[in-house]
Amino acid sequence: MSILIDKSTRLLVQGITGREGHFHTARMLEYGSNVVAGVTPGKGGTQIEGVPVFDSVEEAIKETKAKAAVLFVPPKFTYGALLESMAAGIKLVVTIAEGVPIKDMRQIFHLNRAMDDVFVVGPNSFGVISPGKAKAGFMDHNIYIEGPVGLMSRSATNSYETVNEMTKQGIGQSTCIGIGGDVIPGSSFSKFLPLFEQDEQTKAIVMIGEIGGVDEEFAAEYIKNNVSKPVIAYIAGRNAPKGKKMGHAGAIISASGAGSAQNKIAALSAAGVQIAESPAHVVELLKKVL
Amino acid sequence: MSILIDKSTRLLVQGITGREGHFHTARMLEYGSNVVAGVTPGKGGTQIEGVPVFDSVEEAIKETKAKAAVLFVPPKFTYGALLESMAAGIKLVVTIAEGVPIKDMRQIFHLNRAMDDVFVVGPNSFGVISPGKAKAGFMDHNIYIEGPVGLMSRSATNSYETVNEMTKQGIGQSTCIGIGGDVIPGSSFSKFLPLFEQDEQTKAIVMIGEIGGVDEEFAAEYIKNNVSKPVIAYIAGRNAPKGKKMGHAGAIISASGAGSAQNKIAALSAAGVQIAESPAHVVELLKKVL
Amino acid sequence: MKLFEYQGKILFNNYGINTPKSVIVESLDNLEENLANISYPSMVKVQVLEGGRGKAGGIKGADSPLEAANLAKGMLGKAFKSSTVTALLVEEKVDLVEEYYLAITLDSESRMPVIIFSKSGGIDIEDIAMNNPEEIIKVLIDPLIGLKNFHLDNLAKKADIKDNEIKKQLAEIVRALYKLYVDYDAMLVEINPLMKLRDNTLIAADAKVEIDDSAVFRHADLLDWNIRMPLSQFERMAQQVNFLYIDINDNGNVGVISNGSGMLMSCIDWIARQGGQVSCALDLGGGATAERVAQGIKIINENPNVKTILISIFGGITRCNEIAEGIIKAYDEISPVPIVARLDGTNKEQGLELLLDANREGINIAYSLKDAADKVLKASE
Amino acid sequence: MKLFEYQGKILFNNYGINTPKSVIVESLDNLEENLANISYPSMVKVQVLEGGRGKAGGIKGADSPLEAANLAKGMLGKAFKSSTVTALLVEEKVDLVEEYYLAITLDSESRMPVIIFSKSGGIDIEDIAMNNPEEIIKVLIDPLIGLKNFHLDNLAKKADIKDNEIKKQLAEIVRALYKLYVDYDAMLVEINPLMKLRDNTLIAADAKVEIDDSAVFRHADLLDWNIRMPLSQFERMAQQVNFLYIDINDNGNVGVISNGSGMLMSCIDWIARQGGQVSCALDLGGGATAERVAQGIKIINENPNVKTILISIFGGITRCNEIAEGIIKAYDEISPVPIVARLDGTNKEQGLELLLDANREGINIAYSLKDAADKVLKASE
Repeated sequence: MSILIDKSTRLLVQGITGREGHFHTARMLEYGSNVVAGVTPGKGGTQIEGVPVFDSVEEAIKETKAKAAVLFVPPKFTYGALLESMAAGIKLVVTIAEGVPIKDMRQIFHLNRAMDDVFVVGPNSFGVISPGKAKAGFMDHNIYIEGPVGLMSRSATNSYETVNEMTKQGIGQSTCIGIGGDVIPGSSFSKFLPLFEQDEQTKAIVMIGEIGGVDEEFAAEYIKNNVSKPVIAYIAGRNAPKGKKMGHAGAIISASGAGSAQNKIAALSAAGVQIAESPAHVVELLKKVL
Repeated sequence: MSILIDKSTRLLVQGITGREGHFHTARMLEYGSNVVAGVTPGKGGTQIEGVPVFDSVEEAIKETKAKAAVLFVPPKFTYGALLESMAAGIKLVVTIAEGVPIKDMRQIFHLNRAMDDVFVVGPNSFGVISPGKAKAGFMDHNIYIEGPVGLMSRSATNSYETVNEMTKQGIGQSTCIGIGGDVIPGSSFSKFLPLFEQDEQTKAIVMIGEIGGVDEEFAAEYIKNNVSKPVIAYIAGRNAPKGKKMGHAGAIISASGAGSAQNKIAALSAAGVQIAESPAHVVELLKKVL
Repeated sequence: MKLFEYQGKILFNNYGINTPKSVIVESLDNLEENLANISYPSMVKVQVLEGGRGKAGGIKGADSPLEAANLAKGMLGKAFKSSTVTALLVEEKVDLVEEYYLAITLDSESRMPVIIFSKSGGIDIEDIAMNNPEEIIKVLIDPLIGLKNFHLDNLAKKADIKDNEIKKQLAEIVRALYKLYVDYDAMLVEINPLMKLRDNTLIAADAKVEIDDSAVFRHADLLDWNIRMPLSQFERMAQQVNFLYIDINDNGNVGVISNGSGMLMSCIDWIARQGGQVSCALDLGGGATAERVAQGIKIINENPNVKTILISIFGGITRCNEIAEGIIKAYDEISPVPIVARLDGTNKEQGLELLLDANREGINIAYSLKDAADKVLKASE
Repeated sequence: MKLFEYQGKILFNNYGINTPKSVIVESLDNLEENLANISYPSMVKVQVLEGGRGKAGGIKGADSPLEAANLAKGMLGKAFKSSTVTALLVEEKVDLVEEYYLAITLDSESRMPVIIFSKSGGIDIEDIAMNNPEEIIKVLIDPLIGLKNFHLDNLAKKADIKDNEIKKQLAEIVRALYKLYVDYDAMLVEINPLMKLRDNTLIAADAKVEIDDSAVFRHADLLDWNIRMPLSQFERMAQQVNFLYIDINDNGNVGVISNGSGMLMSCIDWIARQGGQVSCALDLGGGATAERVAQGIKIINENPNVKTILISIFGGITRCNEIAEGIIKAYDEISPVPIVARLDGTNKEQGLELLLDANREGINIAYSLKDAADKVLKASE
C-alpha cells in the first residue's frame, strides 16, 4: 500500500527546466516515479528527460491527468506555483524550496482549510518517498528500502540519519514524508497520522520533531484518541539555545515553555508514544515493536 | 429527531434589541425555542423577554454556551454579524435579512468552505423550524405540525402555501428550512439533503425551488447517488419572463437555458424526483409516498 | 442597477482602462464648443440601457463638430426604443484591426467570479457562444485565492494570444476590470468589443456595467447616478416607495401583488395555467403596513392594461389584517379595478373578517391560489 | 530581521500611529542644530537591538539641547551591551497616565495572527503574562476573515476599556498595526508601552518590529536598512556568503558545521550528551559546493573559542564528495583547528575515499553521530 504516492501516482514537476528540477526529474524517473508532465511558463512544447513540458498546470492536467505535483521552484515563486496547483485541482503538492516567506505559507495553510482533500507537503521538504514504488522529492533514494515503518520528519538530515540506520538493520519504510522545518508547514504530523493508521503496510510510525511550534503536541493529542499503531518519536534540539534562531525559524522556544523539547516529550509520552534519545535509538525502539 | 434545531438547541439572537428581533424572540420563546442569549453591541447587560443581552457573540457563547444564531440585523450589517458568529464558533447561523449584498454572501460562501461543520441558512430566509420542538426565524408557527416530511424552500411564501396545505391534510413536518432566494444562499439543497437522508423522523423530502441558479441541478445530482427517501419538488417560475429580475435576484434565467424551470425539472425527474405542478399538488404526491 | 456606457467608461478610466477620447453631451448648451474638444471623424452614440443601438440607428458617424452637433440635436431628448435619450457619448473613431470580448460576472455553479474572453468579440458574440463555444474562454477566480498571474497566463494561453505586447495589455485590463468588479459590487462588467487597434493597443470601445442593487448604498458615486436612471412611470412610482415593480407581459391584463417573489411566480404560473395573462407584478416585501399595501394597489391600478388585481398573501412577517385594511383603504380612496384577495398565514382570520365586514362589491375573496386564479379570470372577462 | 526602535517608529508613522516627536542622531555633525528641532525635557535612547536598555543606562533624560548633546557625545559610537551604538533616538518627554501593551504576532497553534493587548504594559509585561495571565487579552484573526470591527469590539470589551475616545484610538492603532504586520511580512510588531497621555491620546513610546528574513527581499526600504544592521564579525562573514551562523554558548569550544538545522541540533544534543559544549554553529544549507564548504570552515575557524570543528553531513541534495573536497581545500589553505568529519548520504563513498586518500593529520573521520561526538571531545582535550 504506502500512503500519498505509489507507482501509479501521476506526477508533475513544476520548474522542471531548472537545474534542480531537471536533475531530480531524472532521478525520480530512474526510481520508478510516474512523472507525466513538467511545467515551466514559456517552455511549453519542449521535453525534459522525455517528459512533456507545459506552460501551465491546468494545461498539464488536461493533457496528462496529473494528480500530484512536486515544486522545484525558487522560494519567491513558490506561493504562485502552489496556488496554481491547488486551483487547478492537484491533490498532493510537495514543495522543496527553502526560504518561502511565512506570510505566503500562512495564506496557503488557511486556503487549504477550504480544500481539505489537498495535501500540501513542505516547504523546505526533502519530499515524499514510498520506497520501492515512487518518490517525489530530492532525497537520496538509495538509503531507503520497502518495509513496515511510516516516517514523518521536520528535519531532512535527521530523517536521513534515522532511515539510514533503519535500512542498515533491515527495517524498511512504507512512506517517508519530509514535513519541513518551517514555521508554517503546509501539513504537519496530524494530517498524515490518519493515513498511516489506515495504511495496511504501515505497522509502526516514526515522528522526528524538533523544538518550536506545537505540532508535536497536536500529534500527541491525535495519537491518544485515534492511533492504535506503535509510535516512536525523536525530538531534536534539547540543548539548542533558548530563543536562538536555528535556520528553521520554527525552532524558536517560546518564553512560556510551550514548544520546548521537554513539553513535546511530555505530551507525546502521555499519549503512549515512545521517546527515542537519538536517531539510532529510534531503530532500537522500532525493533521491539515490530 | 428532526435536523439542525430542536428543543435543546442553545440559540442566540443577533439584533435582539431591534423591533423585529424583540418581537420574534418572544414568538420563538413562546414556541419553545431555547433562546439563551441576545447580542446587540452596546446593549450588553440588559434583558429582552428575560433573555440576557451581550455586547458580542464571543461573550454570549462564553456565558451561555450558545451553539446556533439567528440574525435579525439589517442587510448592511449582516456580513459583519455572520463573520462574528462564524469566527466565534457558532455552528448554525440563520439570516433573515433581505437585500444582503451579493459580494458579502460570496465571501461568506467561500469562507464556509473552510468551516464545513458550519451551516449558514439564508439570507432572505424565513428561518428553520422543527415543528413541535423549536424554531429560529419569523415564520408563522401555527401552520406547522410535527410529522415525517422534511422541507426546504427558496421561497418563503411558496413554502407557507405548501406547509399549510400539508397541515390541513394532516401531514406534519420534521424540519422546514428557508434557503432564501438570493443569488448566493449560504447553503442550498445539497447541504441539507444528507441530514434529511440520515434523520429518522424524516420519511419524505420536499424541495421548493425556482428559476435561476443551478442548485436544483446540483441537488438532482446528489439525490441520484445518495438519497433513498422519496423526494418531491415544486419549481416556481415556469411562466416568469425570461431575463427579468424577480426580486430574488437569483431568479434570472440565463441565456443558455441553464437555470430554467425546464432544465431543473428535467434534471430532477432524471434523478427520480417527483415533480409537483403546484403547492397543492405537492401534498397529493406526498400522500402517495407516505 | 445598470450603468450607461459613458458611466461605465468613467469607471474604466478611473481604473486605468483606455477608452476612445470622447465628450458627453447632456444638453444643447455650448454644444459646438463641447464637441470641438475631440478630433473627427467621430461616432455619436445615444446613451440608453437597451442593447442593439447600432442596428436601431442609435450610433452614427460624424466627420466634423458641425455634423456631430446636427446629429446631437436630432437625438438628444428624443425617444429611442422604450427610452428617452438624456445623454450622448461622442467618441473619436479608432482604427481597429480586431474585436475581442471580455467580461467578468458570477459563475452560478461555483459561485466564483468568472472571466470570460473571446478573440471573436463584437455584435455576434452570442451566436459564437452558441455555435462555437470553444472560442469562449472562461477562467474562474476562487475568491480565497484572488486574481493571480497564473490566471492571466492561463487566459492568454487558452486564447492562444502569442503577441507579448497584447498579452501584457490584456493582463493589465483584466486586473483593472477585476478590481472594478470587486470594488463596485458589480454583477457584470463587460467590454464588447475590446478593440485591438492598428498601433497594437487595446481599447474598450463599449462598456456594460451592472451593479448589485443591494450594494449600491455603499457607493456614493453610484447613488448619485442611480437617482438619475431612466425608469418607466410605474417603476419610478414603485421605487419611490421602495417596492419592486416588474412588467411581465404586454398582452396581459392582470396585476399581481404579493409579499415575496416566490409567491409572485406561483401566481403568474397559476394564472397562465388557467388561461390568463399577467401584465405586471408588484412585490410588497415582508411586513407591509396597511398604508403601504394601499400605495401598492394605487401603483398597479395606474397601469391602464390592468383590468383585475390579484392580491395573494401568505403572511409570515406580513400580517393579513394589515393587508385587508390596506385593500379597503385603497378601494375606498380610488375605486380601483376589481380586486381578488387571497389571504393566508399570520392573522388570516382577522384579515378575512375585515374584508367580509367591509363587504365592498369590487373586493372578491379567494380561498386558494387556484380559486384566486379562477376568480381573477372571471373578473377580467 | 529586527528593526531598531527608530526604524519601527518610521514605519509606525507611515501607518498613522503616533510616536513622540523626535530626532535621530547618527553623527555628531550639526548635533546641536539637530537637537534643537524638538522641545525639552526629552529622552536620549541608544538604538540597539538588545532589550533592557533602560536598566543598563541606555535611556537618559535631558532638559535642554545642550544636555542632550553632551549625552549623545557620551553614547554614540560607544559599546552598549554586545553592540556598538550607531544611532540615538532623542524624543520629547510625554505626560503619561497609563502604560498599555500591544503586539501582533503569529499564534503557533492556529497559525493565525494574534493581537495581544494588556492594560498593564511596561517593563513588567512578562511577569504579568506569567503571574496574571487573565490581564493579557488575545484576539485571533482568521486570515480568511481579516480584521473586522467585531475583533476590535471584542478586544475593547475583554480589556474592559470603557472610555469611547480611547476605544476609538486603540481600534485605529490596531488596524494600522495589523496592516503594517501584514504588508511588511512581520513576525512581530510590538508597542510596549503604548502610552495613554494626560490629554487622553494614545502614543507608541517604543517600537519592536521583526521581519521574516525570507521576505525581506520584497521590501526595498527594509533591504536598505538590512545592510546597515549590526552583526557580529562571524555573522557578518557568514551572511556575506549566505550561510547562517549562530552563536550557541560562550563557554563552548566546538564549532559545528552541517547541512540543515535539524542535523545541527542533533549534533549539539550529542555533544552535550557526551559532556561537551558547542561554541557556534554554521548551516551550509542544501547543495553546497566544495568552494562554499571551504568558506564555511574558514569562518568557523576565525572564532577564537573554537578548538575543534565537527562537520556532520547527511547528503540528500548535498553531495559528500563536494564536502570532502571542501574540507581538504580549507585544511591545505588555512591549517585550521582539528576537524572531525562525518559524511553520509549522497556520494558518501566518494567523499570518504577522498578524505582517506588525502590522509591529512588534522582531519579525523567519524562513522556515526556518537562516534563523531566522541572524537570531537577527544580532539578538544
